[in-house]
Amino acid sequence: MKRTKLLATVLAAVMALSLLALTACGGSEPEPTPVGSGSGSDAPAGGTIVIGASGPLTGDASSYGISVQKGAQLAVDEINANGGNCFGMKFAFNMKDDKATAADASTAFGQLMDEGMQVSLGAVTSGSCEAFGAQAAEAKVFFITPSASAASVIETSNYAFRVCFGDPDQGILAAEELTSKYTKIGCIYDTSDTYSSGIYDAFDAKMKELGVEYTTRTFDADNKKDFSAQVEALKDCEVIFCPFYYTEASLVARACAAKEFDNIELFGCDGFDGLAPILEENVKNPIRYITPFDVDSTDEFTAKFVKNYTDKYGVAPDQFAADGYDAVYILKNALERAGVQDDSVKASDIADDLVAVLTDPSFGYTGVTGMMTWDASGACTKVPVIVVLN
Amino acid sequence: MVVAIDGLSLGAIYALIALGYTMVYGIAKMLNFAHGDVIMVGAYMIYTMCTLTWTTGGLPIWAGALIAFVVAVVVCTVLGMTIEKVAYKPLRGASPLAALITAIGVSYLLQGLAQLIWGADQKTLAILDKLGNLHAGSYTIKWSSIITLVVGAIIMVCLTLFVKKTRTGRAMLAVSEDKGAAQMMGINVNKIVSVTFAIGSGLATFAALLYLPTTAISPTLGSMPGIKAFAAAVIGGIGSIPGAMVGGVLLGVIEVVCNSIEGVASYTTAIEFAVLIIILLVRPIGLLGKKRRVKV
Amino acid sequence: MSEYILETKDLGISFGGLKAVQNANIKIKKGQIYGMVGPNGAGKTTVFNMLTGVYIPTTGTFYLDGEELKGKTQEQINHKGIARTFQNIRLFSNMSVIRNVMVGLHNQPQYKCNFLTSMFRLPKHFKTEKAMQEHAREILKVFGLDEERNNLACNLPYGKQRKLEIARALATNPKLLLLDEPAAGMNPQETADLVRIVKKIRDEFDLTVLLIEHDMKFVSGLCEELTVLNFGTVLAQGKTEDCLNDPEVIKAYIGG
Amino acid sequence: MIMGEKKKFKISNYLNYAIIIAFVIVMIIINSTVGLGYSDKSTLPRIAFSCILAVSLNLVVGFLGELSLGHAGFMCVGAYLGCYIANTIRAGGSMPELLTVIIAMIVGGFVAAIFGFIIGLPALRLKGDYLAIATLAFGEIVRCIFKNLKIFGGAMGMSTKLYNGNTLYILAFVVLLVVLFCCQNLINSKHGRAVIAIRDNEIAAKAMGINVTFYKLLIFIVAAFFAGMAGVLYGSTIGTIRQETFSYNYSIEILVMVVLGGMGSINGSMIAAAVITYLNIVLQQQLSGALAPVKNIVYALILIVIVIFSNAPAMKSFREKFNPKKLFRRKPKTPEVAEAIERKDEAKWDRIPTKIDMDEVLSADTRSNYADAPVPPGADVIPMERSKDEMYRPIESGKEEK
Repeated sequence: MKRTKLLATVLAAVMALSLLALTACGGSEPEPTPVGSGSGSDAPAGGTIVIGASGPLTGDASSYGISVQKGAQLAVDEINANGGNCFGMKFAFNMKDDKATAADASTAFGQLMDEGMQVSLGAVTSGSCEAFGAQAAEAKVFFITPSASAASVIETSNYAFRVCFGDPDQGILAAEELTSKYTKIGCIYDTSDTYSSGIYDAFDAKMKELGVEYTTRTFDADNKKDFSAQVEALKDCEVIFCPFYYTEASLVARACAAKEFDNIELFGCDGFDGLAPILEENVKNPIRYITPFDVDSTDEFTAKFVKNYTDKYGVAPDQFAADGYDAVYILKNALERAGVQDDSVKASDIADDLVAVLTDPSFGYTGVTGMMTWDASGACTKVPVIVVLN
Repeated sequence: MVVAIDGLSLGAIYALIALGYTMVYGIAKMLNFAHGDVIMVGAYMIYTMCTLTWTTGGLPIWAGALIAFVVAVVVCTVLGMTIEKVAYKPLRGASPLAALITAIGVSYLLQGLAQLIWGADQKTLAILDKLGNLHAGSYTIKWSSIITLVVGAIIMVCLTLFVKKTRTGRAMLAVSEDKGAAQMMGINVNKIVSVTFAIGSGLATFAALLYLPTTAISPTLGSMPGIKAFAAAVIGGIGSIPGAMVGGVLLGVIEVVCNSIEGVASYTTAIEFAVLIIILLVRPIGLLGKKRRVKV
Repeated sequence: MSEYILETKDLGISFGGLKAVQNANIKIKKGQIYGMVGPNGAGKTTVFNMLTGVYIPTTGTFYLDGEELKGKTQEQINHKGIARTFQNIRLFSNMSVIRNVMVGLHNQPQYKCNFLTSMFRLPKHFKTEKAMQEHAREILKVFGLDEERNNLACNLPYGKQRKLEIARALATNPKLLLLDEPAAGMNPQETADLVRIVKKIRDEFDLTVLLIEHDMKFVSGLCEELTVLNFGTVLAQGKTEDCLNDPEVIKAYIGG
Repeated sequence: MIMGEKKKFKISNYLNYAIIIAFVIVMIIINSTVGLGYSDKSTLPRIAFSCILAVSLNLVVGFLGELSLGHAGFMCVGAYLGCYIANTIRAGGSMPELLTVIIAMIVGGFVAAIFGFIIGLPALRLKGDYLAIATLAFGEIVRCIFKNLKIFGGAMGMSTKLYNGNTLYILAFVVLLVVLFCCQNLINSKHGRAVIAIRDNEIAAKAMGINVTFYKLLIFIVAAFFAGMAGVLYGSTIGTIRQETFSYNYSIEILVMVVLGGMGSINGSMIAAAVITYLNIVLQQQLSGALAPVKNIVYALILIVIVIFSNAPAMKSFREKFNPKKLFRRKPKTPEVAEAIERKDEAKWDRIPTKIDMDEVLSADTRSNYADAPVPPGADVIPMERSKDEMYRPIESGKEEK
């Protein structure tokens, strides 16, 4: 399985810009890479900041939540091992299980608040994060979600930010990318899933705007058994756009392999991350996907993350882990820049400061998922990489 | 044609699961909601043993798969009997709803344990789909579908013969008809119930094996097919073995056909369940269910 | 108004090809206590089931007070004035004795009360409930069950359960009361008591009674007329003594 | 109630209202002095709507005796429609939020009630597990349809406004009181008697002239109405409504509450609902992070142990030893009364109605079945009625002996 990176050059260029990411700690000290920067030498304050999060740790979607938990915990451990942030403040990471349900995310928010949450990673999945965000808006809590990508998540309040791509962005990007290369385009999406439908809606709108005809097939996660019917219907396409997660993607790939439709390209979004290890050998289709994170990246910072993560947990990180990891560092930098030195500060007192920091055009962060900046909507701007499998 | 084969093979899987439901219902008069989770455990066992024998043991694929399958059958059978002993047997004679609740408890328990043991990330395993395709004229048919169909049919024939021809099978029929009378006739009801759970769980392992080519393994693998199979068992008339087969195949074909029609695919679940309700309204006891009469 | 409270014309039913009852013609005068006897499986209970709408007769029909009731549902037939008890007692066993009778009173026109009235506890609800309780106690007193009124029905001894079933049927204010083996399982003293009660309620409530019974002493002590069924057909009909002395009847009962 | 018992029953009838009101007042006092924690503010409404769901499902399962696995479906309908109306009202004008939510609850309730009527129709023909799967199917169909309806946000679900956290729990408990009032009154009236009569013995109920069709539909409609209201409360508590919340798993969770609380016991349902909801929340709080997978296992074990303890025939003597009613009961005045009370308790413990099995098929069905029943082999030899007698007598007599 050979991997090539198309936009690596772009990424490299962006990396150079990361010098922009300045922190409040001794404003003169630029921070090219965040790890190890906070030596803690000029840290009089100390104390612990509590980062709260909610995500599915059990149930269907638990692999996503557990990855985020592991990634974020790794980041927190690293920071604490280095003596905390530049003010010497350490972090505690508290994550509640919400089984990817809105009700439990809502309760989780209350529990986290009671347990002293000061800043938050929001929730992992979109539906939960919407409920989480609704509560956060009431309580005025700043959060930056690693992976809840639905447009509605960051609309819940001014204090809602995210690390990952928004669903619509990926849909538009995919439409542009596919129409530039192919004429016979197919698409399969999950009508029951927020992520899938969110991307598809934007994709569909963009395709209509571009005036390109394409074929769509749908499925429903409740019977995600067999994609042979969908693949059969799209066998004449050059490419199938697959805006869903890697588990379903592996099943689509299997269906293609089973039908011996080996020349159809499968084009996916960041949900494809994690596909490589579970792909069967008999899948010969070319597969490409948009992702901010490439586990095989040669970039030094990313490689270090992958190594540390693998050492700690025994498995390679996926995009969710990377997003969780980045989110913690973003919080750390933002807190430093906002000059938060009091560990007893309430979430609502620092929320506005953190928003001001994140929306400041001069604030950016380069992590394992690329160079990111934020606007007032809470959406993250970063440059996608397109990874090629097979 | 392809759709028909796919539908029939999915139907065969549902039928196998439904058989487990229906037999347990017939004998123990309870809905074994944990049945779907036995399939999940079966799938995980096959996965673990396959990876173990293929990588660590270095056995050829077919040998490894065979060992894995045998181990999985044994584990599931024992598991099924243990569940019956621990969770259901103490409740015999109590309200059937109480047993329903413990069944749900067992289901949560198995899912929780599976996540602890195997982790939450989904796994895939190719055994049957390694066989590739059959090319018949312009059609490409998966061998796995054909095997599923054949195995499903063989098991159903065997099971029917078992129930009709063997002593144990006839004892099962007697127990399902009237537990008290069967006991008076010297049938060991506890043993029969145990055997029924064992057979149901063994069938679940077959279902797990046949289900693997088209699904990923996760702790919640069993819940949706479990419910669909329950629906299939009811369509066929719960307690009736041929009914479970008919119901399963019907549901499988509906699912695959609906999935292949654009615009309908996203309503597949609704259509399947609507068919169920309509069938029940026309025949309140399922297609092949037995009429029970009340003496007034 | 016809002279007969109940009149069946060629009443018959077959299950599949099996003729369970055929050509039953029974005429019961108002105020009579009428018996139906016959060996096991003769079709007596089946006749009851047809008369109460559990089964729909496949042939013939029947009239209550001149009105044809064939094809009506069980509820409708009850509203028209036929109430029954069951061979194997069917009480509402998780309810207290008095509430069992109050269920019988449910459809009496004077106790009409909309469910919203009950749900929001409007004054009418309390009035109705009180009136129903008093009525129910009156009926229970007739059967000597007033003392037991707060016990659960399932905790009553067998004989009292039988009586309660009659009381409950009586509460629906029937014109014709069908009793299916009311004395089954009772001791001689209870049976004698039952004879007295049946006569009493016939007089007090202006009833006609049709009963099934195997106890010939009970039948001869109570019934004025009889129908004897055997294998679904009427074997003999008429005055009790005549019927019981009919050689065909004796043959059917004793065999040979 | 019955005259002799009037006083006693009245007190216990109003006791639960009193406890709930006292509880809410305590919560209000705590909130205005020390202030309730964030999690309490979201836990309390959750407990309230769980109680509403359990009480309303108990009407169907406990009192009517029909197994329903589609209660979350009614809630789903109520939540979507009610909150949709609420959103429309909010967009349109400046109606007070409280009024908006109340209107939403009534609308949600009514729409759910219509669905209750629709699912009540098969309930007339189906019984036991057949009805259970039909209701389950109904719930899944509802979910599948909402998933595909774009005006309700499709797969992305619908957002609605959160109700003010400081007063939401008061509103929720007031709604619970209203629901409790309605359900308790309905059950303790002639209509409730009719419903219980149908549960205890449908054939006898029919013979007593009870309109079975009407009461079955009524109970389904009322239960659905309250579930729809609970749906709107859910929306106001959580702020986002997504179809996957209302899967059959949720219906089952409500059923667990009803069964553990004791079928046919409204107070039991409420206690079980509160305990289970709280237990889940506590487990979520205590077993966070890497411990989360243990949560399901702990919950499952608690469930199994409780059910076996409270239902297993072998545990009966053990149970009686710890029967709280016995431990705390004042000495009865006369031995006869004591015996009567004893009998009643026993009946309550043991006699969970067992109508939910397939032994009995609706007699409406019997009517048609008998007409076209095939001739059993050898039927011409054995008179039909006798063969039926022999078939059913053991069962019937067995039941009586219990």
